[in-house]
Amino acid sequence: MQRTDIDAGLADRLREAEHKIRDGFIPTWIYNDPDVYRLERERLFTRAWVYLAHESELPHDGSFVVREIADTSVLVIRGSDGEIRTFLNQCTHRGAELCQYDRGRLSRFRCNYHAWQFNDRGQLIAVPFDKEVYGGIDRAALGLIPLAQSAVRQGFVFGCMDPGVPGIDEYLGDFLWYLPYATRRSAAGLEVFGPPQRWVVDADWKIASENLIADSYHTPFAHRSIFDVGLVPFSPTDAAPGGSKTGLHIRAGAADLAMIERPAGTYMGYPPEMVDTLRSGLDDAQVRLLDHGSLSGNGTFMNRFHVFPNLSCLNVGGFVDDGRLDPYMSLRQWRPLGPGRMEIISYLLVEADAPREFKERSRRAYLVSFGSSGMAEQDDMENWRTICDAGRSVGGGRVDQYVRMNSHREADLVLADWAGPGTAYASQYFDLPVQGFLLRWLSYLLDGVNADVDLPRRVPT
Amino acid sequence: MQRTDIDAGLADRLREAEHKIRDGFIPTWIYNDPDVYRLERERLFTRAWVYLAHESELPHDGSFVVREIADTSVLVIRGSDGEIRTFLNQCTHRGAELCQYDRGRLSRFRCNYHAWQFNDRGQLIAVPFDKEVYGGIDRAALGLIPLAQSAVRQGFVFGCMDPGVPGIDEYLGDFLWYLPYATRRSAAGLEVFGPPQRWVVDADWKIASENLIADSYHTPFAHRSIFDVGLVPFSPTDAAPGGSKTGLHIRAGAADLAMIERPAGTYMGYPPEMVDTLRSGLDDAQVRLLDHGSLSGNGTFMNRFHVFPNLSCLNVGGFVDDGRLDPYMSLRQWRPLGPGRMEIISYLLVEADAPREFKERSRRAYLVSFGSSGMAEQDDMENWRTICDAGRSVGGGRVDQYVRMNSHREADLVLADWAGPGTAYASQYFDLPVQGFLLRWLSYLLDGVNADVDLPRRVPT
Amino acid sequence: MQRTDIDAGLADRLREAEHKIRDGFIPTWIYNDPDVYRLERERLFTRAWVYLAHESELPHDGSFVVREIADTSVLVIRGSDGEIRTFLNQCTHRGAELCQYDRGRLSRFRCNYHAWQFNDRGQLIAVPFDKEVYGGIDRAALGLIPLAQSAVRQGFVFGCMDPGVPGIDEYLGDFLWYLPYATRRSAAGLEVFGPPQRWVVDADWKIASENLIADSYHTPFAHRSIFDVGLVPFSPTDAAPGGSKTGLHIRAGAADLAMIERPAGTYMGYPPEMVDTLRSGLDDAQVRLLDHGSLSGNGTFMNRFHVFPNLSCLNVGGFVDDGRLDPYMSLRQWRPLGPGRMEIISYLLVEADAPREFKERSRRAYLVSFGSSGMAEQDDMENWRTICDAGRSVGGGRVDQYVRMNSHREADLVLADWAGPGTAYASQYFDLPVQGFLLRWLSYLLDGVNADVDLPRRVPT
Amino acid sequence: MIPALERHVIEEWLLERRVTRFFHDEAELLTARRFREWEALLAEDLSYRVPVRETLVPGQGSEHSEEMFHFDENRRTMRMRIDRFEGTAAWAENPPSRCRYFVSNIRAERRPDGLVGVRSELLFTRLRRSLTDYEMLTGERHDVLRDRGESFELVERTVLLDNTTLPTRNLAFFL
Amino acid sequence: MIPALERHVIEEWLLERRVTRFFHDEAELLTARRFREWEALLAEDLSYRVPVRETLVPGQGSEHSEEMFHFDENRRTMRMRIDRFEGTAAWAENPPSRCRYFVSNIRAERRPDGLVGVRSELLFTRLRRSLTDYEMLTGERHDVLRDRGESFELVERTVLLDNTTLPTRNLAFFL
Amino acid sequence: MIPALERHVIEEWLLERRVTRFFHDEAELLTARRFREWEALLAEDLSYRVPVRETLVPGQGSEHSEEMFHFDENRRTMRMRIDRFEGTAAWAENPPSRCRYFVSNIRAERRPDGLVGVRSELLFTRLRRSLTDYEMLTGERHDVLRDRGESFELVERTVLLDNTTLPTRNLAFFL
Ligand code: FES
Ligand code: FES
Ligand code: FES
Ligand SMILES: [Fe+3]
Ligand SMILES: [Fe+3]
Ligand SMILES: [Fe+3]
Repeated sequence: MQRTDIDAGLADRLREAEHKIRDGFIPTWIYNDPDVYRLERERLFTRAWVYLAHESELPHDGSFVVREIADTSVLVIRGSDGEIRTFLNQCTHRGAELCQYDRGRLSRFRCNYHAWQFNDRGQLIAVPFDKEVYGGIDRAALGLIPLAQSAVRQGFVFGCMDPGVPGIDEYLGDFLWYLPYATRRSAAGLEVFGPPQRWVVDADWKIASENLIADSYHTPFAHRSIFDVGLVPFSPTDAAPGGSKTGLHIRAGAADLAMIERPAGTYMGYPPEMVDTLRSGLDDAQVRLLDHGSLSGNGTFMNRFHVFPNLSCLNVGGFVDDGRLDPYMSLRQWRPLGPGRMEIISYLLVEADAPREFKERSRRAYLVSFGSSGMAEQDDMENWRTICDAGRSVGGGRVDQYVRMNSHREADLVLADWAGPGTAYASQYFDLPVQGFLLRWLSYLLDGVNADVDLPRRVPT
Repeated sequence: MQRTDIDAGLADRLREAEHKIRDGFIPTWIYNDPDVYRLERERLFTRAWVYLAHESELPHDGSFVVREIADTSVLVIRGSDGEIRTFLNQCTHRGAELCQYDRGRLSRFRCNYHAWQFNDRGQLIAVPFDKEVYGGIDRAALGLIPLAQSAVRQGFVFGCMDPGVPGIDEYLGDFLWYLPYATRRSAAGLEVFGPPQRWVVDADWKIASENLIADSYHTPFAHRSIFDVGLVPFSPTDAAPGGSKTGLHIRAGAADLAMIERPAGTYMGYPPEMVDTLRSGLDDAQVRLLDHGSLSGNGTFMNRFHVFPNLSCLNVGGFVDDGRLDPYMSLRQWRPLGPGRMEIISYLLVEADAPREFKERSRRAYLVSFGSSGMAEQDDMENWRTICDAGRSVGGGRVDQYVRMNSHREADLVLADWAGPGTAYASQYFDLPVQGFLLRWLSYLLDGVNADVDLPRRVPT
Repeated sequence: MQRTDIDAGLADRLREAEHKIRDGFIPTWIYNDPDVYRLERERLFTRAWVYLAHESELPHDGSFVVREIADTSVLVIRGSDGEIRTFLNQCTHRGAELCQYDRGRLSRFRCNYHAWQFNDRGQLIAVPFDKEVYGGIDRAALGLIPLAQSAVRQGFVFGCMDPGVPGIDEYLGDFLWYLPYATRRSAAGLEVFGPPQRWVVDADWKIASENLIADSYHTPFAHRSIFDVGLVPFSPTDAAPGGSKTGLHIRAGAADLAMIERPAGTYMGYPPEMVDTLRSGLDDAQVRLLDHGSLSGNGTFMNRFHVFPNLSCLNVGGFVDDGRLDPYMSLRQWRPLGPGRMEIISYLLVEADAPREFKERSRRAYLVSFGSSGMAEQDDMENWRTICDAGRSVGGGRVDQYVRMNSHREADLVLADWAGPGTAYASQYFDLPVQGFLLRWLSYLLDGVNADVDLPRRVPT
Repeated sequence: MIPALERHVIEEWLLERRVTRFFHDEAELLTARRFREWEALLAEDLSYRVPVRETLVPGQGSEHSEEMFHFDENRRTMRMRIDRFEGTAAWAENPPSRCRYFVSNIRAERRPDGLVGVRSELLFTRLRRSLTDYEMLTGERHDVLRDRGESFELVERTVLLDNTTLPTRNLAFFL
Repeated sequence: MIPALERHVIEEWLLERRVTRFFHDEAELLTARRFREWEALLAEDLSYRVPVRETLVPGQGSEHSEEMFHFDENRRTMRMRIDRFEGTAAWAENPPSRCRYFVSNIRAERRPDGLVGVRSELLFTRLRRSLTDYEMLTGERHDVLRDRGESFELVERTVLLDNTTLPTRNLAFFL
Repeated sequence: MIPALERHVIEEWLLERRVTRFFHDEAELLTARRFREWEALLAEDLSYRVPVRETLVPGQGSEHSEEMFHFDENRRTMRMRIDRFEGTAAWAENPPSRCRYFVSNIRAERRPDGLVGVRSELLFTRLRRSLTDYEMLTGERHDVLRDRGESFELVERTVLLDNTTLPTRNLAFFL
């Protein structure tokens, strides 16, 4: 896809930002800048693979959801042939919006303006007065416009507007090896439980992503209130450096992921059957990691992951009722709406064949903790918002943030003999993943597609 | 007037758009783009002739209305000498707004800031402490600033901010020959009935203009509901290609107009006296067209016209009460407010000397059909809005709309022996006028003033 | 501080504006233009000295207020050592806002995100897990970021973000000689009475500043209603050219100030003791001016002043109750929020050791006259707003305002034998100070810092 | 013990209470787009008007036009509009907007002709699809009701808006 | 048959009903800019206050200032303000804004001193000219009324706003 | 003289009056963030729900989800939330927002099971700090109250919002 120009002044500002980020500083203006947003729209979200939907949302022929890649409306639909396709949600005649609903099931879509009709495979099937006014239109050329690429992996539907970038497997890369920890606890796989919550915040999608990528540091402080009220299954000590919750960080393909230690015989409240099902679907190396992968040799639990650019997943549990730990898994997308502004789309994922009661308990634990009303999420919103607010100001935008956590012993953190793919680190308390995220982000803005992102070199603080 | 610069990237985008439009495609981004809006403000609305008011709104000395050309406030006023003048609505001292009202009658305007006073001819007539602080100011130089040009034609008041462009007669050109069909049904001419309705829509003024210029195609589909409830005086067949409602399209001067066939002895519900009055005011060629101009040799009725850039008129009727067809005529201006945003200003025009009852019936038929609450207008708003919404998005903006309707037999449609001025076409189902409109629009944005707009060359689809 | 670029087209527009302003015309677009606002943020408010607070607002150790320089949040705080400091209100870790309150008293500030803590002197005093994750952070380097410069003069706290510009004394210059007329009526100096009123107006900060700098002309007309209701202590004749209220204008350092004539034995309703206190704190030249400085040899009263860029002060009185004249002094800051938009922050200043009843009477007189609900202020808002509204429009922005009041006898107005510093003029009815203000403003936008601003040369009208 | 309440106090109160209930029920029908049920509340001799508002010179007439309206409906045109909404081709409201009617400051009084005059304040909000910006209208309703014993019917409604240019993309609803 | 209503229930209800009516009538006067009639509702010993609000550290005092106000009026300054509005030179409101007062959650109670304390919620909207963006204020009114039998007079009004910085270009109206 | 009022008219009226008062008092507690006192109004068997809304194809089910909610609380989770607000680490609301509840169109009726069903309209506004843009939500409350004689307790609340995507940065308040 064509790209708009970038003027010299802006390129200089971004290059300067790159140097700073490599050195352990982030200029605050990048979180709220109209030029940055423009480039993100035009160079990043048009060329990266972006999460669109989960296949469980599309159970039947004609099942569809309408989702957005940045500001572009996309129709995701299962055709009568059972295949899931993705299209621009726009009539090919004069460009009117084709589908006005968030979700539903339709076998044909009739444009409200001149009544052209398209079927659930995107084919143009009716053009009024075709013979009389078009002399027989070229219907094949005027079907709905598919995204350049789309793919389903372990239930997740991704799309990409650029035909020239590598495919989804190359994009996700080593992360595909880890994803089963989230998706294979049930034979039927995961399902989205109900519609996503959605809300709008004056904060940038990058700051939210960074938080989910590698901000173990904020948990015991920003979220102290949920420890106080007895919601979380950790002690502040667990969440401190060296604690069981902060053991492993892995960089794998387009993703970062965090593993926590789990005491033998526990699995964040998931029932033993699920762990058995999971184990039976893994290969030997994956099982080893599951059962003995922690630094101390205990088992592990994949607590969260983030897929570049804007998809995060959180898998944890809460004590809501009667002393039982109820696990929940929330997928969330940080959709940019403008400079320093995003829509959060937060899904609950549950094991599809779990009993209804399990799902409802999971829902309650999730709602109390995360999502629009979640007690932890509430506090994050305010922190992210004020950072982005400062980023817009002439003085605050020039402030360099400090991201040199553990950069003085970065090399020591790498686990040399890590059995899985990607690179594993012996702590979640370090800023390197945030730097890596931003360098990858810059590689899109400064032109290269998925260019090799060198890890930053640092000097000790 | 001076023009701001246009950078190379933008010029390239517009040139590319021009090529596409000539070829039968419209890139959707032109309907919602900040750069386009900027150029429209600075290069188009400053140099085109723009409709401002109807002289019936200014019955007396000192009668005034305040209207806008794009975002510029204009005072239209009848002076004590009976002449209608147009001024920037701005005090020449420190630039405060002079008149805060939409409409009224005042013989002098006193600025609220320092009490300079101007009369109804725009002359500066009082400056407090003039001698003491200005030593006798040059009042002649500091009268209200008139628009560079203004003119009244058949009751319509137009203004133009550019002194260097050709006058109104050259601008409207051949259209002046057709305008009497709308204005001469009554000896007293037309009058505006009551104030205009005004409302704001997130849609571009161009898409609305195109709809009124040449979108017969949408009528039977987008507006099916008003056929269903028995409001319109056509059958779907009349509105189909080749139907009586879709006979003739004429391009004449700065305007496009559509003629429909009328059965002998009918005139869209207007009483026979009005047709007689009309006929008596026309020359022979005009009468021939009125009585036998349709493709089948029947009479014609001018159903709508559009004057570049943003004035549309619709003349039709509705069955509202007791089986009688009540005609109405609505003038509407699509005023740009920003990228993808406009104010619609919709007037009802009636024959000035018609009985009150005729006017009130006309009003009811109009209100039910068009205007802010009109059943047809409601649907257009949504279609236009979604097109412009897509135009703003990074994916949707790149979609090329398809405007090749009947371009495969464009030459055949031209009526070679048309008796009137301009060019007549044997159908209203074709996209050529939309292409012509956009090429004229581009000629302003790309610099030339009223440059000869070549009709697009096409290849068959 | 670094400055963003300014393109050639914009520089040309500003240079053209400069020529016009020197010649006695102001192009209206400067009051509502996105490029101008951008330069004001980046080149002016980062380099000028800007008012922040009054020391009476910071009575104790740890007393703080949060204020803004343009859009940058600044924490003004009295440290435990008694010193007043100014800092960016932003955590040095990831840039979250540090203090969320307008005012209060705190000895330490704990960031909500990761709990770094700073004391009331801006020092970083706590970093959780410092040893574990930073290996002992460089706390000295990561304290709160102070403004490059800040200073307190006669109770007023100013700050400046640019380390390279001259200090406050050079900036305020000759104005410091006049400031005591406002600040020394009481041994204890001035105090701010209660919090400021704040409100948001769609008007530019420059037009408001110009009004307070030198618009005696609008008083009898825009504010006629407050004469009508008997509020003001002047007659329209006093306010006319040559009247006692309009005697002297002085340009001194970064300020303009206006002196009015006071009949012997009166001082705008301030009690005689205060005048005595004032007199005892002045040097001989200052006393002479106080007692005999008016053109007629009567005493003077400093009625208003404006400090570049956006601080105005108004000192006057009103008849509110029982025929007594109650004086009040209002300091107001015009804080830019965006093109053609500002926040007004209006303070009441009173003599700190005056009796409570004096302060409350002063408050009532102030509230009825100025501030958010003030009867005079109400009218100014509308005038300023409409000027800025016109400035944004394509036609209205091109209108040149007329600022040649008394430019035909400018030389005559200068008081050659003026005893005080700065330049004194024998009238307040002239536009030269407005021209001077705008030329100084342009000198920042066009690069020079506090460049010598030549007074404009004019030709007679 | 009950203090002496005068008859007219009780009657006024009862009337106002019934009218208030009528308005709240009406608002529910409009919000729920139960237009056929709403139609049943309209009198045969209905006059339903929303005049266009202009900003005029004080003293030069009412800002609410007596010539031009946003709505000027009788029973028959109301039926047409409702037929349209109940039909399958009212694209403008598919999917429907979410309209909400905050009716307050209700004051009713029985007129000499037996009809009931009501004045109330209306705050109207509308949201469409996933938009976060409300379309909002404010104004006052001047209504005339006919007392049908069990309920009322709406004989006359004039809505005087504060808005000159409407911030609503269309008026595909009733006020 | 009428259930046994206690005297105080009836009295409370009657009071609240009268107060509600008073507030609705008052809102009408303010909306219609009938300031002289509104002035007639003000007691001679009126105190009318709208304190400035700040965002303060919890526990460090009330956010509503007791030192500075947007309005701090007595009967005499109110008259000055109304004189101005009724005069010919109040340019700020020429043409007048359209102000609307949505008064809800009204709760009245007779105080031991015979005066009536009322607490209500206020949603205030204002539109000017052809603007489409509302100026909006929200807050609560704490009023004290003196019962004059036929009607009330306003002795004390304190409006506690939610707004710290006001989104209104001026306060050329009353709350 | 008192006209004959039927018993059920009086009872309905008394009920509605008490319910209205309850709602206004409740709104005051929420606005003032007196959460502990508010908690005392909640029944042990409380169900408090705010379903997620979607834009769906007409005829394909309710837009208000029965699967996913913004709130789906019982008495115990409510207590957790209130504990948090009353604790010292609820940064999201420090300083607190200014929330305001305009409850209108209140209609109550006693159900056969003795509980009281109430339907009302809610306009919710929220301002934070020095912002001038309101966060606003609209919708309807469907409540079930248990009559405790002196007062009520809230057994069930379902808030049906007009909003699909929420314009509020978080839901650090109750509706
Ligand atoms: S825009 Fe869809 S059919 Fe014309
Ligand atoms: S701006 Fe009009 S008289 Fe000064
Ligand atoms: S941002 Fe302040 S402690 Fe991290
Ligand atoms: Fe968090
Ligand atoms: Fe149409
Ligand atoms: Fe003034």
